[in-house]
Amino acid sequence: MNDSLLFLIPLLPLFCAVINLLFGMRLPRLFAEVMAVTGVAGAFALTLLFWGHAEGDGSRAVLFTWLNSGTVDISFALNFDRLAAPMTLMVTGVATLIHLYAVGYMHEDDDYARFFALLNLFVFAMLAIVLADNLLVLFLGWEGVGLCSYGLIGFWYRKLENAKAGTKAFLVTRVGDVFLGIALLWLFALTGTLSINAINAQAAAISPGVVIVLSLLLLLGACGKSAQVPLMTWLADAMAGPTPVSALIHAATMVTAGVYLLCRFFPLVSLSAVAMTAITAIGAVTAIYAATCAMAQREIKRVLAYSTMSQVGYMFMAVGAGTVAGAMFHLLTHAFFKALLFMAAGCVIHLAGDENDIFKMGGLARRGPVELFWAFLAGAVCLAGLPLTGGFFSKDGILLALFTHPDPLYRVFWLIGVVTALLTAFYTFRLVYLVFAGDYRGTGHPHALPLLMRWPLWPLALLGLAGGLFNLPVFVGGGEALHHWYGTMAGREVAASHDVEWMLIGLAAAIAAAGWLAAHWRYRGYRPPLENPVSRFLLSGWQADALVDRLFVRPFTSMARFCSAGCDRALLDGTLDGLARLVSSWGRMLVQLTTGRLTTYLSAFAWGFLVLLGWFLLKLVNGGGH
Amino acid sequence: MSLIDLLALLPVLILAFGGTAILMVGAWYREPRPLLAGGIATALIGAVAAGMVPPPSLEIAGLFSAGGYARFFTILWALLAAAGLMVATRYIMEKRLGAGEYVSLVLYAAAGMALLSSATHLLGLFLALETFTLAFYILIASNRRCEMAAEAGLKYLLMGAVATGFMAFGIALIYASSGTLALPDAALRMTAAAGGLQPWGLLGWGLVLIAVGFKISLAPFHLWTPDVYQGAPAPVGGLLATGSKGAVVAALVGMLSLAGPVWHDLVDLLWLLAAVTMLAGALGALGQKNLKRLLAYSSVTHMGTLLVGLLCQNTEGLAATTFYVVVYAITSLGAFAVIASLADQRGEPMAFDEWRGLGYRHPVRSAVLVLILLSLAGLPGTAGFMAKFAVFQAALQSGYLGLVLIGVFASVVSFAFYLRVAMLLFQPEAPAVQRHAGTAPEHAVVAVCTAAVLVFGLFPGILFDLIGRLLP
Amino acid sequence: MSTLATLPQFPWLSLLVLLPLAGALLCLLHSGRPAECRALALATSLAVFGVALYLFIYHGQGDGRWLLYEDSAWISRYGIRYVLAMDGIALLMVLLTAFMQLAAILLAWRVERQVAGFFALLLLLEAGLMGIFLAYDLVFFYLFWEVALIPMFFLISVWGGANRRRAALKFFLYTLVGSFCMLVAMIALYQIHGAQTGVYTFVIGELLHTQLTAAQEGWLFAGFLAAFIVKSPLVPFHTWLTDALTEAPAAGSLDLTGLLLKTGIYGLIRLAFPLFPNATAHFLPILGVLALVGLFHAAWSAYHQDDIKRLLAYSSISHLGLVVLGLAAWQLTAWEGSLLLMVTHGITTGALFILVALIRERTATRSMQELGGLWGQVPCLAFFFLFFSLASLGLPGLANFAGEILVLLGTFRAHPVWAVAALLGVVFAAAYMLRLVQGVIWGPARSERTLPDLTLREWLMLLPMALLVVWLGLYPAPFLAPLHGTVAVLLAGGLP
Amino acid sequence: MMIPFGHALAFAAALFILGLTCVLLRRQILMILIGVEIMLNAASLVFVAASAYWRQVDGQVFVILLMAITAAEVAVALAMVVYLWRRKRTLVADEFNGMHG
Repeated sequence: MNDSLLFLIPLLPLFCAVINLLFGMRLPRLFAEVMAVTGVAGAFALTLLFWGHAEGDGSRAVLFTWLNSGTVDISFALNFDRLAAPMTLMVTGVATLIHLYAVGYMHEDDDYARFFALLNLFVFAMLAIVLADNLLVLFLGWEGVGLCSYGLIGFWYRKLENAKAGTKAFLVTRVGDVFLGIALLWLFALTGTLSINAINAQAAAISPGVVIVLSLLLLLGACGKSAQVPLMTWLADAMAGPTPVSALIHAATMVTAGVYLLCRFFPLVSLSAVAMTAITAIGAVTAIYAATCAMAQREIKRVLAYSTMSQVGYMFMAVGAGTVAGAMFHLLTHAFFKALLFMAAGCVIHLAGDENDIFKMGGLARRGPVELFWAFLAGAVCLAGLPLTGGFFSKDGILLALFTHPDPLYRVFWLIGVVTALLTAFYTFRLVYLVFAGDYRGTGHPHALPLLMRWPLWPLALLGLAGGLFNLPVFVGGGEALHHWYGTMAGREVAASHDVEWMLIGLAAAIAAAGWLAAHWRYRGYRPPLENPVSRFLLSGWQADALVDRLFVRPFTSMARFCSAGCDRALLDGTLDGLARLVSSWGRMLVQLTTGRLTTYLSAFAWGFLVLLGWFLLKLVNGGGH
Repeated sequence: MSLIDLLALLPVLILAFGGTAILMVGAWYREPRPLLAGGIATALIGAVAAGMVPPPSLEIAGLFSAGGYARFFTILWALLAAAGLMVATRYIMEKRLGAGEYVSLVLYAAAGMALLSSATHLLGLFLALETFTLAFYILIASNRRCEMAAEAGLKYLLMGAVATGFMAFGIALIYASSGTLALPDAALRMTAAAGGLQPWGLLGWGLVLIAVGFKISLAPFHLWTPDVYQGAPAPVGGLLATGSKGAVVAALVGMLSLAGPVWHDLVDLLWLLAAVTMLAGALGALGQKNLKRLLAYSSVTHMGTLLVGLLCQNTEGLAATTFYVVVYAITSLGAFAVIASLADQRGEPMAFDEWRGLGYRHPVRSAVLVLILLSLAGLPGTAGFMAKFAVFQAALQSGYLGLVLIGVFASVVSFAFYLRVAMLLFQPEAPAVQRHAGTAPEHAVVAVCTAAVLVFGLFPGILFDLIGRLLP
Repeated sequence: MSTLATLPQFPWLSLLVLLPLAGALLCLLHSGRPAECRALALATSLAVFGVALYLFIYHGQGDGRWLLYEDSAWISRYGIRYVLAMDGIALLMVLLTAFMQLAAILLAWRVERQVAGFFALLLLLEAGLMGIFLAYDLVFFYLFWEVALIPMFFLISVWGGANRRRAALKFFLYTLVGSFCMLVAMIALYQIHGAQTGVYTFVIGELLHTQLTAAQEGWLFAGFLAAFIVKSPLVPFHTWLTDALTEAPAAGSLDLTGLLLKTGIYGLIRLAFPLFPNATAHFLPILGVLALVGLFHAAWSAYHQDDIKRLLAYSSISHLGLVVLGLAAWQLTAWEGSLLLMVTHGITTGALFILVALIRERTATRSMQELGGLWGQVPCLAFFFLFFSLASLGLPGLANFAGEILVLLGTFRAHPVWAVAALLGVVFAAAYMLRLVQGVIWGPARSERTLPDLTLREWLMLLPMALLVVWLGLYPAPFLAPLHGTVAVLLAGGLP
Repeated sequence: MMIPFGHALAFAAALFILGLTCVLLRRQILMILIGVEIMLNAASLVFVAASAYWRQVDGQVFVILLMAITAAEVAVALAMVVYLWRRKRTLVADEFNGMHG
């Protein structure tokens, strides 16, 4: 097949998005829904169809020249290679399921056309990131997903808080984008190209100091999109959006774009040990930070949001530890189980009568269909890392990579990873107990669950639980399929003795069990939430919002006020007005001479005469001097 | 005086004798229309005579020139008189003034101005100046029912008399120091004069300058201007603003082109005068609430700018000044013609309140007034811009950067007050009352002036070429 | 001078200037019959657009020489000639002018007071703008430069908002001061050149190689700069713009921001830089810093506004800061980016001003505190608002981004710090733009009244702009093509 | 014998200043006019003296014409004075200050 047909993969969702945007409201609802699902499912099918193109060095497709000026020559070009292919498949696949789920989820909402258009547009933008051949196309997708995220978080725009959450998400991620933008400019200045492969190929020629800075810039860019410390504050608020959005954008795909970016530039980033350590450190800090926050959250989706940040932190640690395959492995399994958890959470919220607070739920295992409980539990055990689940294997791979890293500092990161795993298991089961165990504590009336909201959970549950098979480690009899698929792109070979591996697996299992037991002990019977400073601190995400407010937002607004009111109004306009007043006051003074009295006029005459005489005498004296 | 001289003087004679004839007829025959028509015809014939009848000699009795330059201004002032009469028709009839007297006075004034522009001798200069000044004394106060006109007449008269005193004494001193009244010599011989007398001559020129300063409203001799403009009826004001000033400047240009060196000694004084005048006019106009007073102050600025051109002491500057004078005369006349055409039984619209929103009642004339004001301000595309451009160009060439910058500042201020009037005219909230629709002659004058403003703005080459050929 | 001058050709360029002028006169002749005036104005601007489009298609390919050149004697006394010349940059600006004017005419459709005057002024403005972009003689240029001010002055002072008179005077006088400085510098240059070569001329191309001392060049350059910086406007000379844009009637704001501001930058490119290359070289760093200061200052100030029109005014200043930054980088890519950004900014911000006017027509307010929830009430309008806001904040794939990224790519090579700073400015652009969007289209609806959504006329204005924004964002090549040669020549210190 | 030219000039200058002083200090219209006459006479004096000094007739011609003009001017001025008196019953110059500013 022609390589340029690859463009159909991203363009199909785009086409459906545009159709829905333009005509969605005029066409029957069914048509819009079918359009939306078809766009994504079609992309999924196409990805499968084109799978073979990814092997070897992958395939490149050029559509047309985008920008052309001087030495700048940037095209719309796609690169479908071994790194991109699984990601594409995951994005389109998960998106298809979520779209189906969304059809059910939105069936009472009248604004469905905008919703599906944005959702499809998002898939397009995400695919642009994944498939981008050059940084500018990647940037297009990068900003595009930000836009869709903005539009979808604020989807229910009538509540201003939702719109504000969307704005916040856009702005905070845009801060990250600036760093990515700087990296883009710098890379272009250094290499004269924006093609990612070309840049990676030339990376070795760049001086080490610059590589460190470039890597850190890319890292900061990734932090923005992936909600890593310090640009993490937006993700929890982003839960204001509809649940399918949270599942697709804020769990499975967009937030992992940062990880994907770092993997894409792994040949560049891995040149600098400092940068790699920084990536790991960011991941570690975020992982533990988010895990602590998740323990105190009261809203079900916020718990999941913090857990997402925490898990993405693991992926960063994986990249930092040098294993792209490990990072992508966790990325994939996480996408499955986290999407599952969100979708299940959406069902839970439906059943609880649009109640978000887990302390006002309980007993849902009996109130709702039992399959929901099992689906949620499947996601939860993956998240908690119970042995043999997909999450268990992928997380364990990362911990192994950290443990075996030659740099002793990575042991600290490993320790953080282990502690985080414990916390994760704890808050996951806290969630399960509070939602499903005991008696119902809320007052809401359950909505009926449409069929379309229920059955997409199963494929995901299956993928999540069995996700380990994708990259099953050798020592448990697996073939490390993913690792081999990536080949040269997989990063560092993580090698350890089987003893160490078994020891770590045992530890992981023990930790997961410990977390479960702790949660079991604490939450088996319902107890009201703790009200102490620590829990408030954790609930507010370590007061990060307040800190940002004080450090950035308030100085910015007062700067804005100064520029507008102080500088422009008072200083510049004041000066101008002052000048105008000054000139007209001269005018008034002069006009006062015109008194209307003849004697004044005559004396003016005389003054003029006197000046003449004076000048004349001066002339005479000077003339005499010569 | 020989026949040749008389023939050379023909245009002026037509104006003067025509005026006298109309005065006589008017004593018996009081119907204004024919008298005015006769006056207009006389002025036009005078203009035609100046244009068509070639002078047998270029010099008249050693007092006046009959060269191209003189003839050009003779035509201009005669046409101006005709226009002035056309604009004045309704005024005369409504106020029941003596048409004969009015017409003859305007024609006399035109004759005086024509003579002044062609004077080559201090005696001729003095006589011509007095001729039209006397006519104006009467014209300004011609409406006996108007309080302001009387006051304006008094002010102009007394100030004018004092100026005459300065003028006469100045000329006397020049004569004393140089021994001649003929123009190039009076100035040229001064440098060669016996040491003791030279300063007297210079003082004499200074005194003449003061008198001239009064006539063309240079600061600080300008204070009468707003009062007189306001008090004089618009048709007279139009003549006063254009002809009386223009003729003096034309005479100055003629004098300068003949007698350059003396100005050398006066340069610093003229520099100061020009600067002060430009500023005083512009700033004075800024706070005005009366259009005629505003025009008065604006004329002060313009005269300051003219002086800059005169200061340049080269053909470039003189050509620029001449161009400026012509353009200013036409533009200014247009402004006064618009005012006169709007006058009705309430009088002329003067106070800003009367102008507010007038653009919606009389769109064409208001638009024309805006165009004229913009030309006065110096908007490119209008004649006023080319005039300013020429003067600034000449001044920069002569190295008067300081004056140019002052002129620029004055221009900015000018734009401010002209535009305020323009805004006033088209201010939507308060539509003004309906004013007079104007008569055909008034419209004709306005139309001609407007056309001239545009033509000389877009194709100034016509006028420049003419001036280039005429300058002595 | 180009050899093209000798070839007989149809005077397309004169037509571009004279057509709107004739249209204006015709409008005045039909005063009192609004319908005819509207039709006349529309027909005229359509014709102008047709001519511009024709030139773009058939004369748009060039290797840096003049695409079209008309020359005839005018005021021979001062060596002033009637020269109209079009290079790639001028072509682009002409096209933009013709396009925006169509939108402006459509936007002015609903003006009820003094229709003939309004349309006549709009067309006069168009003639002036065309002249500015095409004139190739200093005095001829100056003529249009000033003449374009007059219609804008009256548009603001007669049809404007509550503080219109103050704003109009401020606009006029402020720019006038700059223009006069330029005039003096022009004359001085003319004389210096004349004294050196004996050829007294105002034709730009001939003045190009005047030998100037450093001091002379500095002062003359300063004179030109005064005019162009005020017009651009660079901070701190920008306060006239915020007032003027806020008070101007809708179509006036559109022309002011979309076109009139561009004349300042165009003047820099066409006159100031080529005429004074050494002074330019010295001044570029300062220009860059000024541009950056403006970019940030305006972005911050924009965040503090409540009046959406004023906010957009500041956003214009901020964008133009980026344009000037690109010029200051003196780099082919950056220049082309700047020029592209001039066009795209004209369209996006112009469209936003149109939308503000439409919102104002419907809700009678421009205050963000009183607005909100328009998405629910007028979805199509709100969609366009969102769309153009996103384009304005530089979303990739839409028009502004293409220009911005070229500016940044080019600037980074020459001045990395500038480019990084400018990128930071992008965050602030997002901040004020999103605040605007949030305040206007999101949130609960502010009135129970049902508001009418876009009419056909409004669709006609907005849809072409939107399509163009997408086109320019994805495939700006046709618009960059005429620039390549011209910009290369200009950067080398010459003129075509 | 001739009076030295310098003396004549000095005297005329003094006369001129006197006339000017009169113009400036007096408030009555008539007195101002008289002051002007004195100034003009000073001019005449210079003309006559200079005419004698340069042995020319031009100056004397000027004086004659000056007289004529003065007469005309006075005629107009007196008519004006009468007219003003009728209007306002005063001849103090400063009383006529209806227009100013």
